[in-house]
Amino acid sequence: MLADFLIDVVRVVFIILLAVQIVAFGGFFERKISALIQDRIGANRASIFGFAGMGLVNTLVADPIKWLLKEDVRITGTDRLLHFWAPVVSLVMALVPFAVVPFGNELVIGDRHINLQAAPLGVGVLYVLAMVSLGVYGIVLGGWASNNRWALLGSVRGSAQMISYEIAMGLALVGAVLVYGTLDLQEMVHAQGQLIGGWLPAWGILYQPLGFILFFVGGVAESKRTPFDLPESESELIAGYFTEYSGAKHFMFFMADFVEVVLVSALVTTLYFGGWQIPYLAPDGFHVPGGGVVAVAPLLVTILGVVAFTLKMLFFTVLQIILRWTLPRFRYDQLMRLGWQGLLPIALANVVVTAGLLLWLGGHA
Amino acid sequence: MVSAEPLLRWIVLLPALGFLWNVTVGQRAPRTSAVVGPGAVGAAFAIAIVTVLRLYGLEGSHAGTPPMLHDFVYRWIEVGPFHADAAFRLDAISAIAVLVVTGIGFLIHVYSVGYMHDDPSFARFFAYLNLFIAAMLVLVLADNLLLLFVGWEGVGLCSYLLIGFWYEAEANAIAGKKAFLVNRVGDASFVLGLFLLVQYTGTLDVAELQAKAGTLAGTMVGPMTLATLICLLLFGGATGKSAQIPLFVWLPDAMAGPTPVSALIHAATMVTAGVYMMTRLHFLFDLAPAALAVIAWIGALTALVAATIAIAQSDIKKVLAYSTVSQLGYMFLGLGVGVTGAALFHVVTHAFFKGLLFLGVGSVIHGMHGEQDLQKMGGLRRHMPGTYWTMLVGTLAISGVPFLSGFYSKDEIIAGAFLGPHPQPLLGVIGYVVAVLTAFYMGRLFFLTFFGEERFDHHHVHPHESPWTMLGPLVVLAVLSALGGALDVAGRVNHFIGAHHEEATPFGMLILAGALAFIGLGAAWYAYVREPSLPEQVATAAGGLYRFLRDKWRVDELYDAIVVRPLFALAEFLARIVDPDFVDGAVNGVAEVVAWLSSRWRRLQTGNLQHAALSFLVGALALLGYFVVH
Amino acid sequence: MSAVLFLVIAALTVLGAFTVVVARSPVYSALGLVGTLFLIAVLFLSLDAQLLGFLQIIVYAGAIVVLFLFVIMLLNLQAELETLSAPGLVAAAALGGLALAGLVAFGVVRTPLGAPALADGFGNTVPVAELLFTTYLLPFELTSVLLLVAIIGAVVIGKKRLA
Amino acid sequence: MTAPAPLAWYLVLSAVLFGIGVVGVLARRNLIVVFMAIELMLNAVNLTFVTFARARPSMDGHVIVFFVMAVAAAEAAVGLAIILQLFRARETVNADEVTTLRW
Repeated sequence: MLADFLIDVVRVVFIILLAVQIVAFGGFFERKISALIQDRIGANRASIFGFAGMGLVNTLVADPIKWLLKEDVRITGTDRLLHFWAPVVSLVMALVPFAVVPFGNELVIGDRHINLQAAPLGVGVLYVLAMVSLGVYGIVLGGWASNNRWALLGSVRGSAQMISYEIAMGLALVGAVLVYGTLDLQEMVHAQGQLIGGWLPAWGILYQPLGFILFFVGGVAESKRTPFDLPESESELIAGYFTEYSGAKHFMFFMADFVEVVLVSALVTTLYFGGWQIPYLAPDGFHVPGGGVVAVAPLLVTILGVVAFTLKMLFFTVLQIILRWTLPRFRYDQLMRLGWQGLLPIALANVVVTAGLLLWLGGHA
Repeated sequence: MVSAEPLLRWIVLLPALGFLWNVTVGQRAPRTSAVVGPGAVGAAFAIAIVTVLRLYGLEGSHAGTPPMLHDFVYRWIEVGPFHADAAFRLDAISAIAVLVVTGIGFLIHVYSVGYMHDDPSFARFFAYLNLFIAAMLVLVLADNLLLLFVGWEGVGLCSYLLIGFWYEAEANAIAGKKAFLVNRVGDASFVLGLFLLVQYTGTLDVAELQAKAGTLAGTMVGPMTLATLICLLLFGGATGKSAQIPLFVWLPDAMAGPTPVSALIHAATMVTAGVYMMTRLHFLFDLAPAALAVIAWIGALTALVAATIAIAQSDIKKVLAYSTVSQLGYMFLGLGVGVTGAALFHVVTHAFFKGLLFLGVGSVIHGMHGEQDLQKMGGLRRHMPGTYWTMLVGTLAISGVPFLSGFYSKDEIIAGAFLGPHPQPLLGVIGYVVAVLTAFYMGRLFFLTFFGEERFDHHHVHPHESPWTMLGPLVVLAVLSALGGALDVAGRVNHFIGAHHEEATPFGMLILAGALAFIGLGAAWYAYVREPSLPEQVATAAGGLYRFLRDKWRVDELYDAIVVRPLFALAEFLARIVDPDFVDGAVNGVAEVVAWLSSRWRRLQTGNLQHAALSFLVGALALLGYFVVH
Repeated sequence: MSAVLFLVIAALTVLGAFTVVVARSPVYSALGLVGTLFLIAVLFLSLDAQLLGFLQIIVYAGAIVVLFLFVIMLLNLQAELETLSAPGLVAAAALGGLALAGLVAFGVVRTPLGAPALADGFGNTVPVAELLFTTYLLPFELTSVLLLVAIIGAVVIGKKRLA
Repeated sequence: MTAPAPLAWYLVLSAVLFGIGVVGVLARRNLIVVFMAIELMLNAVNLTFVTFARARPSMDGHVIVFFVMAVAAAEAAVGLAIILQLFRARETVNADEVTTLRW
């Protein structure tokens, strides 16, 4: 009993820490990569024991500490209650979807089989969509509670944007669900462990290339970062819906955004890039396509899976950072047109074509 | 013995199709009507002959029940146990009527081609005539009283249309209207009779009625039996259609129509519909001796009154009109005293000679350029010899000169009054008086027209003989009028209805009847040819009586005073007082009450969504309460 | 779901519902509604209606109420001084609401309800989908038409000023 | 572990929610709140459906709830569009100020 409970706690803590750590590393990478792109050094001041290369530690530790300790400015005319809860909702709703993200295969310790997924849920995909859709409340309430018209404008923009892109995202997911024939993310990852023709890893990207693009674009829009950062576009709305936020609350909002980036990475990895799967690695070791097996210890296989998942997630996080610093911001009408007249029809077509192909070929992957 | 005979429907359909042709194609190509109109009726006549011959062929083969041809077309009305079919029957009675209607009708159609030659509404005229023939055939052939009533009303409609055929003249339109309205009175009575029949027997089918009629004699309604009441009501209908007292006033006015119409409708066929109907229902009337007595009296009185009026008329068609009324009175007298066969026999002979007379008079009028006043004719026998000779036959026939048709039929009726099943000797005497009068006024008409000096204006009127299309029918009818007495109509009918053969008329009565005819004609010859001044003197001497007769017993004035004026006054009253104050008041009152109520109730309609929702809630609570309690 | 947990959730649900009706600010009403709907979704899960539970959140909390909030913000509706209708209407409403709830509760409590054992997969996606695409295919298609009509209607009505 | 909650409790809760919804529809002036109260009533009914689906047990109740959700979504879209237009035309969203039944 107790062991089960402890295992649950460990699983939850692990995935959250994983996410948050990638957020932290992401913050560092963001600085460094943006500097690289803009041909400057970046984040080079904080040194520990004279070792300037410790910028990593700087962002990992010093930034949060500084941020959390900043004054929480209380503005008159705000709705105190909602002003406080809005960032909390944002952050929580960004974190909870990780519960169904599988970060590894079954871990076998003794006779205990531990599924490396915080909450094995039959309808995982729906759960993710539900939680993501609740994230919008953080933005809406934050802007409204601030009693500031730029903040409110940011909220309205944000809510409209999130609703719009959720649809494209959801429809892209329908394609994936059709292909795998399940809503359970762990089962989807298992399905991607197979090989097509004995040599090509059956990753989702091969079945749903269009779905991947749609989901990725939608996800980036969900995280409200450039080029989709209309809700906070500082050149127009000061800082959008968190104009009136400071200190820890601001940090939560900021972090929620970044967690969403990581979440998108995790989901993309899980849905389209094999999750924790490593090509040719079965539970008993590497199966080289030509024949022959390189035996690997089962525990090691599982750990390798977790590492693979982390690396893949990191890759997509970095990819999003690069995107952010590469692309200019959309205009609002362009944003809406892309969502409703671009992604939505394509997503619908994707669903129809996928369903038609499945019907033709008979059954899912 | 009933045999199916699908040809019967074509007797009715052909004239109906002719009507359709004439109202559609005929309007564009009127000349085709000259062929189609008479052709349709002629074809119907041919089929009628074929079917009647077939009927008579059956007669010999089967003893017992008399034969009958039947044609069921479709079930027309079915309400509960009651039903009425579109079905036709041809038996001894309808066979005679069908032959008369189609035969005489055909002759009159042919005659009309000449008579109406120059009329701008040539096709319309034939359309009406065809429609009339179709309706009359429905009436005659119907196997139930409802279908008979359709024909009954159909001929009434055609009569109205044809009387007012030249509707540009207001008098004609008024005459048509009068005929229509007077007929309505009779029709109402007729319909009441039908209602009672349906009520008490549940059927209008002639055959079924015959089987069930017996029950009607036992039921009393006030002072009379149900049979008597129904018969009187049906007879009421007959008085309208057949122009008997008190509803005969429309017929003389009906002479406003073209003369062939007068001949066809108002002499030969339609006016005998009442007689025909009563013959058809003889079994019913046999049950009601009291009604028969009334009928006999009405018939005799009508004959007498009309004959006296006819003496004093100067319009040649009016004389014939009253003559018709008078002769119809004979027929009802015959029905009333129970000699049904004789009555129908007189229908047939009357159709011959009255048709002949009307067509002859039409020929005279045609030749005189529309002149109708007897006082402005005279000496025409030199100008119109064909017309003269045929008219002579007709006059002798109607007067009852021995061995011509009218002699036989009239004699049988009068003899029946003395010797028939329900004898009324007094009425027989009246019959003889009327016979003298008939001979006299017909002689008067004939002599004033064809003898004496030419009283017309020679500068404007050039009498001429009519074309052959008109003379041909005259000749045919003259032959029929002369020899029609040889037809054994009475015998056939009596055999069919199962009446025992009447005894031969006593020889003395035959002598008397012949003598009376000659007395009447002789008197007329004396007064209008030998001593032309005599009538003037008589008229002056009996001035009051003369004017009374000339003014048609002032019946129109009487009706005007007791019916028309009070009716107008009532209408005036209704229009001035009742309609605006009471009817409108009630209507407006209802509207005001509604308006008042809605001005109160509309406060419920606030337009507020939530008030509407509240009423929702109340309803939901009520329903819910009901379900929870139960 | 244990009785105690149910009572807690039920109390919170009723609290949320009251917030919808009582709150002066439409935004708080909307938040009360979200709370209620979210908790109803939890109740759905406790009734083995997994699919519906998440659909409830996605459709209601994630879309419909967001739409409400969106409109509220678009119209910039503030807290009102006079939130209630005419007193008579309010009294009738309170009375009617009580009567309705009471009647329904009374009617319901009299009917004993068991919680029978369930077949495997009850409330999951597959059986619901099977019903939708077989027995209820026609209503399902009609619903899709309804949604299409609603989309067009909303776009047309909301697009520009009328008249 | 305590005993599970009887299904009748769910129904009572649903009745209470429905009653609250009724009060909201009737007693609030703001049409948007009225609208939300209607959604509340719909959800109370949905809860009843799901409860009975559990009690029978039959999935048909779930399907009906699915339809109710779809219809509610449609209704919300159109209804809110109407309210939007109403506000543009009248500058109000109060039920007792829009009683002419026309623009």
